[in-house]
Amino acid sequence: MIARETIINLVLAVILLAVPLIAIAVGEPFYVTLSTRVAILALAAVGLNIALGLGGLVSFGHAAFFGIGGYAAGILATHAFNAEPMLFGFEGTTSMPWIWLIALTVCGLVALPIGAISLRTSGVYFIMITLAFAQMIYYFAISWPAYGGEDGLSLSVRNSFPLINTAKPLPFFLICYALLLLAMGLFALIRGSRFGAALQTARQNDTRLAAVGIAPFNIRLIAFIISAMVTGLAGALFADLNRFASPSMLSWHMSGELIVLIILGGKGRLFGPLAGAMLYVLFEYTLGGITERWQFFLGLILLGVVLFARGGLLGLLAGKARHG
Amino acid sequence: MTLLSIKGLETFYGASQALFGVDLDVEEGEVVALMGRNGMGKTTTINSIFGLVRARSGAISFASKQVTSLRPHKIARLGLGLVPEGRRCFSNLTVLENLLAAARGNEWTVQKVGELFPRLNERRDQFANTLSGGEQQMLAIGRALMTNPSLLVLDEATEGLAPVIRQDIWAAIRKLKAAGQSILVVDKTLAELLPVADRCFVLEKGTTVFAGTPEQLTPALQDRYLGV
Amino acid sequence: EPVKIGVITTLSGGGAGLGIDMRDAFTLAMKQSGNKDIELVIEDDAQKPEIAVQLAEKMIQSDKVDLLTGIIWSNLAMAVVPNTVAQDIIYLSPNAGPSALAGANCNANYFNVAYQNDNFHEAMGQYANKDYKKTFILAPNYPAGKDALTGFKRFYKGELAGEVYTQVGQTDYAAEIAQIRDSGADSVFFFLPGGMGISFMKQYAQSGVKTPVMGPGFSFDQDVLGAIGDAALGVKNSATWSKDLDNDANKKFVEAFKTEYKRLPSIYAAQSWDTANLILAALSKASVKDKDAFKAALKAADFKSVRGKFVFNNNNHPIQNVYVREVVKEDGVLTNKIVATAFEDHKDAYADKCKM
Amino acid sequence: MVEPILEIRELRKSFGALKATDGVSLDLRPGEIHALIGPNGAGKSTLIHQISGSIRQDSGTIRFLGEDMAGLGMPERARRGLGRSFQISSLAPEFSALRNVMLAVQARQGSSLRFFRPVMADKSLTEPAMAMLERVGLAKRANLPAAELSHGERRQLEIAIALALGSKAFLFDEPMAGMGPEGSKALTGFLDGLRHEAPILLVEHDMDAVFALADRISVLVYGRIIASGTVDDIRNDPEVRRAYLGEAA
Amino acid sequence: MSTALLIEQLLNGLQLGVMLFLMAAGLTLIFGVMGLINLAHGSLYMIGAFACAVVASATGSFWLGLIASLAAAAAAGAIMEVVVIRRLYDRDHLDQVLATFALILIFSEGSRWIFGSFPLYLDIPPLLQGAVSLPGGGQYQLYRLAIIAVGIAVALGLYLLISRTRLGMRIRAGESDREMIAALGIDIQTLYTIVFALGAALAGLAGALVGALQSVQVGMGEPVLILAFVVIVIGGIGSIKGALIGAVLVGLIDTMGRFLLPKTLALILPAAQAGMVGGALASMLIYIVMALILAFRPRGLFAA
Ligand SMILES: Nc1ncnc2c1ncn2[C@@H]1O[C@H](COP(=O)(O)OP(=O)(O)OP(=O)(O)O)[C@@H](O)[C@H]1O
Ligand SMILES: Nc1ncnc2c1ncn2[C@@H]1O[C@H](COP(=O)(O)OP(=O)(O)OP(=O)(O)O)[C@@H](O)[C@H]1O
Ligand SMILES: CC(C)C[C@H](N)C(=O)O
Ligand SMILES: [Mg+2]
Ligand SMILES: [Mg+2]
Repeated sequence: MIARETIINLVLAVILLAVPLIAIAVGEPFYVTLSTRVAILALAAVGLNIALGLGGLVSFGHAAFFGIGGYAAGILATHAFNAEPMLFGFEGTTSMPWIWLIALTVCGLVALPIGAISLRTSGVYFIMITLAFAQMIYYFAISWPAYGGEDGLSLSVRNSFPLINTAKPLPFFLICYALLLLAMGLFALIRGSRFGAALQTARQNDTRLAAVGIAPFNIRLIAFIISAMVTGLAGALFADLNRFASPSMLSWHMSGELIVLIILGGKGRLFGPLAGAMLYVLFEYTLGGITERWQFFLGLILLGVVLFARGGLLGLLAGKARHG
Repeated sequence: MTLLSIKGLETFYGASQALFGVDLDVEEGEVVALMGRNGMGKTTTINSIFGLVRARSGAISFASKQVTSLRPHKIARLGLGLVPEGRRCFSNLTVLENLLAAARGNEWTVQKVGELFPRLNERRDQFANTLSGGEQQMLAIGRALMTNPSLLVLDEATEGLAPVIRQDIWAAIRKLKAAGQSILVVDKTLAELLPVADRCFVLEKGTTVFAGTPEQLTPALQDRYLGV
Repeated sequence: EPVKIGVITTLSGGGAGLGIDMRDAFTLAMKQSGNKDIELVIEDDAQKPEIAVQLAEKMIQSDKVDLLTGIIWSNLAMAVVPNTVAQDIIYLSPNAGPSALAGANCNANYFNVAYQNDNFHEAMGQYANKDYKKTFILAPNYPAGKDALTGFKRFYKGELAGEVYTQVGQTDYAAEIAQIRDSGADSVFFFLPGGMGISFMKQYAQSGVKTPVMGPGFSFDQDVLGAIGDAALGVKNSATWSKDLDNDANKKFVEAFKTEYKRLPSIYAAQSWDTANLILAALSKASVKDKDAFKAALKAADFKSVRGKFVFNNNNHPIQNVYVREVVKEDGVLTNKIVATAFEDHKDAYADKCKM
Repeated sequence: MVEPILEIRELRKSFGALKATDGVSLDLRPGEIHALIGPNGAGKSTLIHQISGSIRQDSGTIRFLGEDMAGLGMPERARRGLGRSFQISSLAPEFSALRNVMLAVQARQGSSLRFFRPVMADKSLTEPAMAMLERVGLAKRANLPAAELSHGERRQLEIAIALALGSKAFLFDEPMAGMGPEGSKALTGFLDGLRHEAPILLVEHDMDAVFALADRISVLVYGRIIASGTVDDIRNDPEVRRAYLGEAA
Repeated sequence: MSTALLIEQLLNGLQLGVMLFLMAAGLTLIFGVMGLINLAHGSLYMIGAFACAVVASATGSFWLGLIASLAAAAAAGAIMEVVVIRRLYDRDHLDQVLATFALILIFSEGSRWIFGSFPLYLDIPPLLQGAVSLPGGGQYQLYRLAIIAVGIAVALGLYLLISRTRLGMRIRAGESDREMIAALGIDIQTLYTIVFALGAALAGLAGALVGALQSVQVGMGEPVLILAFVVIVIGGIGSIKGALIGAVLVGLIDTMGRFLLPKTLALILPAAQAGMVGGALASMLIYIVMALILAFRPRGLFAA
């Protein structure tokens, strides 16, 4: 018998694919854009979910990586566009695969020291120190004039991908969708693996982990870095979606929103981020169309979810998570 | 007079049933032992009395008041004092503060607890999380006494204590008993438990399978129910 | 088929007051025109660039709007405008005028009906030359803030007693006020939009520092004067519009706004009213579907501006007068009245770089 | 005489004014059970914590298998073969009993930096783990989350985990605590056999078990070892009787 | 640079710190004692400011406004606790983050609904207007001195309440084991409602006091919320003493950074650039300090 959760997951994946296809068919391309937004936010949240859902590392600073990914795309493209060399005479690039690679690398490199310092703390202190790092980067971006400061950085055209016309909404959506599936696959593998077992033990009881001879710090640091990289990749895509990168990608609201997506969907679950992103964007879009007071009602709905749907949307639909 | 009476108690943890019909009663001034192998439902029974887990069905009355629907603090205020399994001292409070936080009524005072457990006096201003296991156990008993309970409930109160201290605690229990204190006690060491108990109840798989005096709990029965 | 106009503005969050004035004036102008062939799509950007971008995409792709307008903040404009005009959609700015869009990156599809960001500050710099020799200047550390101080310095000839960049969203200015006190300045020029300006003025008034302050009209407009209170009385500030500007269009506008909304209009309302009327005037001359004709009609700016004379420069930014106003109390309500004209037919400093 | 596996010299640790261990020296030889008894608060757990590396000593040395443990953290010491159980059970509550033990098997096998192979399909993990659960008598409860086990069962699980680590010496902090008479009896038999796999430093207040098992007993009082010797030596030591045993024995 | 300026800036730092403390005290109480992350604490601050502004403008008395702010924030806090927060104590921090994030949206949009989008007017009461002379020739705003005094009084009162009274002990006991304290017969639920209302009232007081110095508007609580979190984390969560010292530290560092960094940089850079770079560094400064402190003392300066 297939578990109920598996069926629901499948349905979610199919819906996200079907909406843009239908939208194109009926000539409503905006829904493709909206679906792309869902896919990218879900990807960012999948990244966070590795640290938060599996490792219990509530990072309130993942916007930093989201934003760094975004700026990587923006800065590289700007340099390529203006043909101004940057470091080591590198001319920038508008090729997505290169941008992704660089975004992943930079996020990993930034996550290493941030993680190494932050992981000395735990609990609420961890939440706050990750926030502090993100705020540092945020204020830096706001006040550093070279790449637009508070105004942000516009990309004149969307970056390119070999053989695919990314300027069209649908192909770009498909790229994002594929990356999302890939990331979720990575999440599933990690969760079931030895590393995942150690990581999840670190969340539940790190003394136990240390007592069997596995250093919790190393496990967490690696998880934090992987998590940051995935979120950074999403940031690069987000900049491409909006053709715009700005400090608001780095703000604490963004970090909060990523956390909200995860809880809304169901923490630690494979499809939690996707379910959360679909629901959130749907709320935001439909409520925004109905009333100017949409934030009020969004608040009420979120509150309802926490109070009455423990385990988020998937918890509601598929029951309690199993840990084997 | 019957202080505590439990009839047909059934309790669940989520979907899984832990108690399948527990019957038990404690008369005033009596020491009652609750026994059973690991995982048979002793702690669950006690938690149900205190409302810490909710009884699904059955009746629990204390001092002739139905308690199954009361909130935990209301139940405790009827005169129940708990020494929980695992001690559960307030780790961020000092020994003295642990006692003061619980204080209610006026028979037991910090001073009297100090006389019962001199060791606690020595460690008065130390935070509870840095106490040794035995010290914590003493503190948990002292804390329950500070509420001046008419029924003191001890769940594994001698676990992890040095023999001398166990002797002290049993002596304390005997002293309390002599002073007319009603006590419900769960403990693994039959050799120490049976002599103080007036009556015993044995649980197996969440039901009461034996009720009677210590004498009636013959070695054969002990072997059958408790594996001794 | 009706003309569809997309209005993206800030209706929620801390900066909502500005957007609400913008929207209210815009819808009122449309209503008063009696033109039934116009459909408005109004949405809230919550002062977040990402949301603004998303709304622009939605309006273009889904609602298929013919024109876009409404954005208050420069950083949101920077996120939306380049992409919009690249898709050959006309954008009319009712407020923000970042320098990046006025010079080399000017665009035939982009019309700024309000001002170029530097203008108010330039005017204040010019005016300050009259009385002051040593001014202390401050602004938030973000591009519009830098534009502001650059604009001031462009025309100010005196010495600077200090130049301070504060944090965006800062609420406490005690440290800066102490520096002002210590600097020996004979005047203070500040640009602090929204709540920042309110906080600064209230704290300044209580600090015991008596050095006169001046600033661009943003911090002394109808939306914030009530909150600052009497601390604002007598402050000189620059603007391209004031409620007492003596022309028919303005009288009509102020009356209409007061009657409809029971409050006095702000600069944002005035600029937005002009934007609406510019669109209406162009519509009466050309169809939006004929882009080139319509752009030409816009550029002609053949409408009755509440600011009096109004002409577009080569870069589609206005050539207009900039006035100096003073905060006064009328019938117990704080408001502004014009005391001088700092510039006549002022052009912005970037127009030369625009190849249009 | 055989070389001791674990050698402790002059270990000291103070908490403020309190000397929790005050110059403790003892050793553990192959094949033996060395019981450490003493009043509550004597410093037994503190000693275990110091040996296992979760508390750093103020001074003194700990040598294990001939190597100085100074500077090694808890994970490193566990990897070198020091297995321990906790006085208060310390488990991964959401994981099943089996997965709790599998983690130890995984740790014993080495690298946890494997990201792809699913553990539940990995017989090299599940089988040894199941075997350990059988040994402690928890096989029937293998798939229950640790949080849902009763107190006594959690104690058994602690032992299973320590076993699965394949440790070269065991530090058990009150393994009998909370076990019923039956459980204690079973565990006593079990430890008796275990000593041949690896020696055990046993902290325990259950004197029946201690007297039945111990090859040697050390008595810790106020952070100092006041007596050390065979079961009979200790039983008859008047000082020990006064400080610890009381009438028991 | 004159000594008068230096003294004034030190006072400014102290005053900013004390103001942060008022906000942080309630937060650390709720956070440390109940283990609850309350992002909506900033909303309570806003409610206090709005209540004060509305009542002060209706009655013409700032003092009535101040009382109203305490009452309104306490009431809002109590309602919030009973309706929402109570269900979240035994949840993990994540659920609390989401729920209180939702509360921010509700409170913010709700107040906009009621009060509109334009900032309200609230001014310093006549009694406290103006400046006093400092030794050394400087001047200092009287009202800010008053805030310093109020903050120190609150700090003292809270410290005594929490560490010396039985109420305080019970509250702290609840922090370590709610179930157990209930099993001892203490109505922890009501106790928590009271504590929450107290924390809320302090936030409301801070909002009202600070509102007179700033713009009273929707969203005013958010920036100060983040700073308050920084403060309690630096100080050590749950510690009133830590909150006070953390707050003063943050206040001083922030003020002095804003003041001295541009000046220092001006020695090597042109003025305008020094201003920008210095300003940028200054805004990052407290976060840098926080990261440093936590890197060396992972549980803050005065971990409970
Ligand atoms: N929190 C819980 N969730 C689910 N099941 C539980 C929980 N606590 C106990 N149980 C189950 O309820 C049953 C009774 O447990 P209880 O703790 O009452 O036993 P006990 O008699 O006190 O055992 P012990 O002597 O080991 O303390 C056991 O099967 C146990 O697995
Ligand atoms: N972190 C600490 N800070 C202060 N005192 C401590 C700390 N940890 C332990 N102690 C004290 O050190 C002494 C030794 O404690 P320890 O836990 O080692 O005792 P023990 O011998 O294991 O006792 P038990 O048999 O009761 O478990 C006790 O008095 C205890 O209160
Ligand atoms: C309201 C105005 C002060 C807005 C300003 N032009 C800005 O870009 O942010
Ligand atoms: Mg039990
Ligand atoms: Mg111990």
